[in-house]
Amino acid sequence: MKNNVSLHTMTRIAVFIILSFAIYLLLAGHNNPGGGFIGALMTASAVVLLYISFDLKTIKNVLEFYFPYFIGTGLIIAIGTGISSMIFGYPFLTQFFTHAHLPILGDVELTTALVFDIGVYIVVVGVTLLIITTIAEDDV
Amino acid sequence: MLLSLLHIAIIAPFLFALVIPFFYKKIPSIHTGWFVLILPTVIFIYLLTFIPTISRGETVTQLLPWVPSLGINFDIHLDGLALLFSLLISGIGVLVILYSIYYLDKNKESLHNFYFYLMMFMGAMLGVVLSGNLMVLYVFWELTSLSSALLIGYWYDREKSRYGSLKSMLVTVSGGFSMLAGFSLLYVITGTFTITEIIAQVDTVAASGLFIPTMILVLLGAFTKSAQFPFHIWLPDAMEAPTPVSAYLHSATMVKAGIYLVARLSPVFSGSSEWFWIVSGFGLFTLLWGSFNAVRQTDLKSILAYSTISQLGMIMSMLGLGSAAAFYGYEAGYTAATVAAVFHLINHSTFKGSLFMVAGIVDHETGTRDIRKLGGLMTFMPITFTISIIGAFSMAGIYPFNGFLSKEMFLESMVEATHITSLNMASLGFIFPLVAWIASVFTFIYSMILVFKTFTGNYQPEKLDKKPHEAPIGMLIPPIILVGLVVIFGFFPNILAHSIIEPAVQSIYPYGLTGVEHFDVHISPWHGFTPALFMTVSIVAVGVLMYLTLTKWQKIYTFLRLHQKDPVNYIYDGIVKRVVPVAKRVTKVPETGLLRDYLAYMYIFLIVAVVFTLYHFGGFAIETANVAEIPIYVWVIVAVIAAAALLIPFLKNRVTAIIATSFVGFLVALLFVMFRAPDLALTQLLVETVTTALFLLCFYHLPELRNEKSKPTFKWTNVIISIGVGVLVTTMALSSLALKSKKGFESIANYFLENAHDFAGGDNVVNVILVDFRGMDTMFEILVLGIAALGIVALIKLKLNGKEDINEK
Amino acid sequence: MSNLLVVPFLLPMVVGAVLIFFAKHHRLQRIIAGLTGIALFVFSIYLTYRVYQSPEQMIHLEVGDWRAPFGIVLVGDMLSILMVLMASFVGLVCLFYGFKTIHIERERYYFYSFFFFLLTGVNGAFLTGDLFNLFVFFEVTLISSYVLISHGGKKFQLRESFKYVVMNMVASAFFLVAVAYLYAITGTLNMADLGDRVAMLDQQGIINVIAIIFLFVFGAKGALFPLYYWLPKSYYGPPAVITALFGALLTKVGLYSLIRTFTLIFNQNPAFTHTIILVLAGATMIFGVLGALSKFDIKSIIIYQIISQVGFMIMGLGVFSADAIAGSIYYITHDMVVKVALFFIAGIIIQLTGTADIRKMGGLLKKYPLLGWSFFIAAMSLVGIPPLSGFFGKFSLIVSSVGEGQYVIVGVALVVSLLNLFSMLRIFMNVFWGEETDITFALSNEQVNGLLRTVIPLIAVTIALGLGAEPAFQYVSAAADQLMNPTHYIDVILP
Amino acid sequence: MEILIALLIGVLFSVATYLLLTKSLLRIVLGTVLLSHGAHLLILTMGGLGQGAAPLLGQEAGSYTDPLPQALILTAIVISFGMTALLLVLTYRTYKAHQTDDLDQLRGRLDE
Repeated sequence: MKNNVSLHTMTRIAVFIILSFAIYLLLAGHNNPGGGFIGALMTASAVVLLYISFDLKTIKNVLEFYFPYFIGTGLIIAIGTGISSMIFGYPFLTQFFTHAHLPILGDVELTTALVFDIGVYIVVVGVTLLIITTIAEDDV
Repeated sequence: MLLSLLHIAIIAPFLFALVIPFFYKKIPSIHTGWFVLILPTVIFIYLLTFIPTISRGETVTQLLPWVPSLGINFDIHLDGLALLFSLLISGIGVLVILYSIYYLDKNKESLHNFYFYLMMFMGAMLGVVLSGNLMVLYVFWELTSLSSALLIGYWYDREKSRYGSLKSMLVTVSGGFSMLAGFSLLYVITGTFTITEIIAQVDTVAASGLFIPTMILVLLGAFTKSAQFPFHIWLPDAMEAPTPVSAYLHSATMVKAGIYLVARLSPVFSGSSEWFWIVSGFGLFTLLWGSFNAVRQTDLKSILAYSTISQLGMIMSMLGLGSAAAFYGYEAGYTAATVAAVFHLINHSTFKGSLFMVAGIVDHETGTRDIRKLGGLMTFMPITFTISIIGAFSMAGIYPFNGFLSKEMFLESMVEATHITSLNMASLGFIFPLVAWIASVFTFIYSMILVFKTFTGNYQPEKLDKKPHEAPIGMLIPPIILVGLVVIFGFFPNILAHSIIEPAVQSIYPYGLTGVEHFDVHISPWHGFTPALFMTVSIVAVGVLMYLTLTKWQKIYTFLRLHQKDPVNYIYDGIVKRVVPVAKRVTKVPETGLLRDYLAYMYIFLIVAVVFTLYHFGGFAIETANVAEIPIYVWVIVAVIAAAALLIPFLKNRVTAIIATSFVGFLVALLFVMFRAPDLALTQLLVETVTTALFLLCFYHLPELRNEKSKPTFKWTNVIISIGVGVLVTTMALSSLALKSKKGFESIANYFLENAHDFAGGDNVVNVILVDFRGMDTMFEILVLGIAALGIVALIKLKLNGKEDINEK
Repeated sequence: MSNLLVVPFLLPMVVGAVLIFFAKHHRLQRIIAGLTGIALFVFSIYLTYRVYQSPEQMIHLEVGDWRAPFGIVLVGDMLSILMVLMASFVGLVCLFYGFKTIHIERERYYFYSFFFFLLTGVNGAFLTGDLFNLFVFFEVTLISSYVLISHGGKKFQLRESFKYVVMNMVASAFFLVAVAYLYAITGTLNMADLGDRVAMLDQQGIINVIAIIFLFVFGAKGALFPLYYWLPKSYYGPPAVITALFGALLTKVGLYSLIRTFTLIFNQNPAFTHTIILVLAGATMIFGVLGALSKFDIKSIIIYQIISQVGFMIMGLGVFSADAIAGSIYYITHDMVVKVALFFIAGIIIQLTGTADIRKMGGLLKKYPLLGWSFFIAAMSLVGIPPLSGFFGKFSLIVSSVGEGQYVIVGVALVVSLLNLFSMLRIFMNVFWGEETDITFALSNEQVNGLLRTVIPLIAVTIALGLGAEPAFQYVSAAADQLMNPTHYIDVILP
Repeated sequence: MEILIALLIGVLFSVATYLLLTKSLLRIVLGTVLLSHGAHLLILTMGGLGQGAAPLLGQEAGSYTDPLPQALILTAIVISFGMTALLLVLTYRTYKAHQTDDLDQLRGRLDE
């Protein structure tokens, strides 16, 4: 499949679309269906698509990610939002939100819950990709 | 509360035990025993100072809370009985340690172990007799069992030592456990573990419906410890311990702990005929059994072991008989039995202690204890011979030694027993003097065997490992002191009467007297021509006759099949031997190693328990009132899911099976859509996709599914369990829903709907719950995922070999 | 409000996550892990002190600032905080034993992360006051245990881990089922609220069935008869330190949950539900000890002793009086210490001799007296010989059972204790006594002493818990009183 | 509606149990998957089905379905995803190590 140009082109477009959708799902999750977990699975499926259409090694060279670190990072971000509220004297995991008027974007809701959800997102992306690549790599 | 000196006297041996290894290692040139000797000497002298106080009829009480929440307090109650025992423990302790210094070679033996155990034992034993609290008594009681077992197993590379150690531990600890139950019952009845307070509530105890079980449980503890039939079997095997230990624990002190307990708790229980009969009955039978079996033994220490059993039975029977005083008043002759018991207890410690030491000397100097190999040692070991003749004659009850006096008193009280009119004694009373007489004859015989088979007759040098000669003086001093006491007590028994025996008897009969009264104990060798005297004379006559004709009638043991081992041993060995095979069989049946079986047990338990509960309480209900109109497409989806699911077990192709399962998953996602759960539907869809991919990745190389070759019963059991589980889940679901609509608690979910927007800033309530209201769930849910992923990495990449725990670092 | 309550599970979680980054630096991992273990233990002592001194003897935290019963609430009452303290202690000791025994390859594959994640789950399960959150922490605990039990991937391990995982997944599914039923009926998940609402129901039939399902779920995790069959073999697989950790903590989480739910929520029909528990307690004791007697493998014997002791631990719950539950709590505390000590010693023996078969050993006492006596003390404590901690546990259970008239279980407990004694003496007499065999010892004296350094503190604790039983009993009695007065708990959480 | 779904849940549990009781590794794993489907559906059903709109407040509907069971299920789904993935790999490794997928041959002996 290495030289299948049309497949590769298609894949690139598809991956782009899927990734955009995934980011949308992540950000919109607080008010509409979606959220960190769903967004992450979408993202992961985009990457898996890459793996399938190109081959594992090529992609690994391009995306030099070490997925276990994703898990650690995501967990720490998620915990971090919980701990940050403790620093200000609130109970663990108290979430805050505020509405801000930003140029261009207009009224934007900023929530600490989103940061938490990003933590979730990173973990789940890491987990999914780690699982799939580990299993796939194991020479049978 | 400060520790009193008496507390320190109990604790000191334990603390001292801890430094013994230090002496052993750092000062190897001096026998460790010399250091050890100091402590019991000090304790003995200290205890002697209490004699004036105690003989005035006073008691010493020292309180020290330990675990008051459980009613366990380290209270010390020193009265006549406790003083008598503690003097025996420390006094004989001194002699035994002195003896052991010569008995155990400092270069060959693990002395640190030996003295460690011995000190632990001494502290524990002092604790038993000085404790005023039943539970503390129990604590020390178990410690004596433990240290005894360790001492028996001192030479642990010998098979027989281990056997004896295990046996003593199992027998005495099982008695201890039942005693624990008995004490717990006493606690429940009286609300206290303090012995004096329990005695004060004797009426409450007697009125309790639990009186008999309590008594029996407590007595089991006493009987196992004091080697009463049929629990005596551990004692002969305990002779595997070094001889100083046998002299100390297994004749003079520890085995008397049971006697002590019976005496101590007599005030609580002795008002019942059951107590009278059980204590004296077991005592008498043990007396008979022990003396009868002692005669057939060929090992010096075995003879002494059975002799000890028999003598313990004798003391026990006297205590039982003495309890009749609770019925008949204290001034009558019944208390004589108790006086005799206490007196004999002292005497037994002196003569039996010396005899054990003699046995040790003989063993030490000749290399054997087998009387078939011994004989004619008199000329080589004249001092030892003298010691043994005094000890044995005292044991046989021959004038003028102390054994004669107490034996005489024993016989007298046995005769007196026939005069009791109640307690069924009118018809059965004759048993007491009869058994006493027979047993005394056998006692006489084995006492003679002990001396004369060893020291007279033919000297058989070819059967001995080394040439015998007299023991070193250090080894002789302790038995000489003991037989010295035998003689002194024989001639001047009344030096003990007021100082020791009287207060001890008073402790056994705390109600017998008003504050100023005293038991008037006078022990005299001459009572006139009483039945007891005639009995003694006839015992000696018949005894001599039977000793001389020993070979003629000894075959009776073979005939009775007593020649190999004590028949009770068959029971013990049978049980111990069978425990492991039975355990194996019981364990093997359910533990098939097959996952299906283990799951089946779980499910069957679940189904049975649930069905039973439902049956017991009722509660099944079904709510059909608000059955909503079910749209046709829901019907279709449900039908397809059910059909797909039911198909899966029949599929042979693995990929088809996986796809069918995913199909169910996707349809469940569709159901989520129907039930207005968009987040769920989305998640389920994505998860199902990834899972399917993983399934195919992992199972691509697995073999095809097979038709399982199982018996029909296996399959049908599975089917029944499966249906049962399904029915259970559905039934409970319907019942819960019915109860829900009936009770109508408001769900906490409404709070989320009301507050999500205003206080959490989100409109997707499900997401708000996930990241805010119940953010903790989510945080740890992703942790689960993280662990799973890392675990998969570890599973696939980390492949160690070999067995666990071995060759790892 | 007290954010202190999150530390016992958050600290190990953070450290576990951080250690992912240092997976290949085993030295650094050990340093971080060791320091964390110490910090966690010290903090737990402080926390226990705080709870004990607090006016309610209970502190709680409404996570996310959402009031109960709507948000998740963490509750540190006397029982849960004691469990946290013990878990931290056991965890600390296991860590140091692990440093010396765990294969370097295991360390490179996130051993310490999994270790701390397991502690996260365990401590979280002890502290949460929310039933569904308890499920989540259960799963954290379980998945860590799945990974640890198969960690290393040896053939035997894989085979038995599979069974372990499947059995536990079934139990977990039923956990969800039971939560679903309870939610349907009561509309709440907060345990205090559940206790409150269940008490208001007049129809107890369905609640009792749900109680039975919870008994099934927690009983499966806590290794009750007949739900324990996954345990003996699967615990045999991993190295001694993991088995020790599991033996001390995993079953305890199940038992803790049983005690919690059956005092707080399912306390309406004790005559029925708690009698069933009592029957299971007796059966668990018996079958556990028979299993121990059937084996000649030292590790197996001690594994079966886990099961046998579980029976004692829930005996108090079955008897259901304040004293009896105090006995159970004390027993659980004692068992954690002794079980770990026994597994460590077994691990040392196996490493030392290269075999686990007690018939092949002998005379070890001569060369390794400290090892032998450590084992002896731990074994006697397990059996219940005074004045060690095990005695006071058994004693208080027996006295309270007698007080409640439960004579049968007392009889069973005493007979089983005797069999326990037999099984432990069998080890001692075969391994440490007897004639010396021609086994070559694979460890140097320094190594043995190094390993023993982790055992000695445990032995010291079992002695101290025995001699100093009074403060311990004051504590557990207060904890049991708290459990027997669920209204107090409910009032604190739902003012 | 609830009754129908409750029956479906019963079927799912039955089939799952049956699969778990077989001796094939793959069937058992499939059984655990069906078991979790059943449990998730049960939670949803226990919250009540069919009344109101999806719990998205932006829709401003009159009533919403119970959001809490949905959140619980989401958590449960994610957890069971992790569990299933781990179990799959464990199964795969067990098969590779033992070269059999038959639990009859994975019993092990009593005296190990």
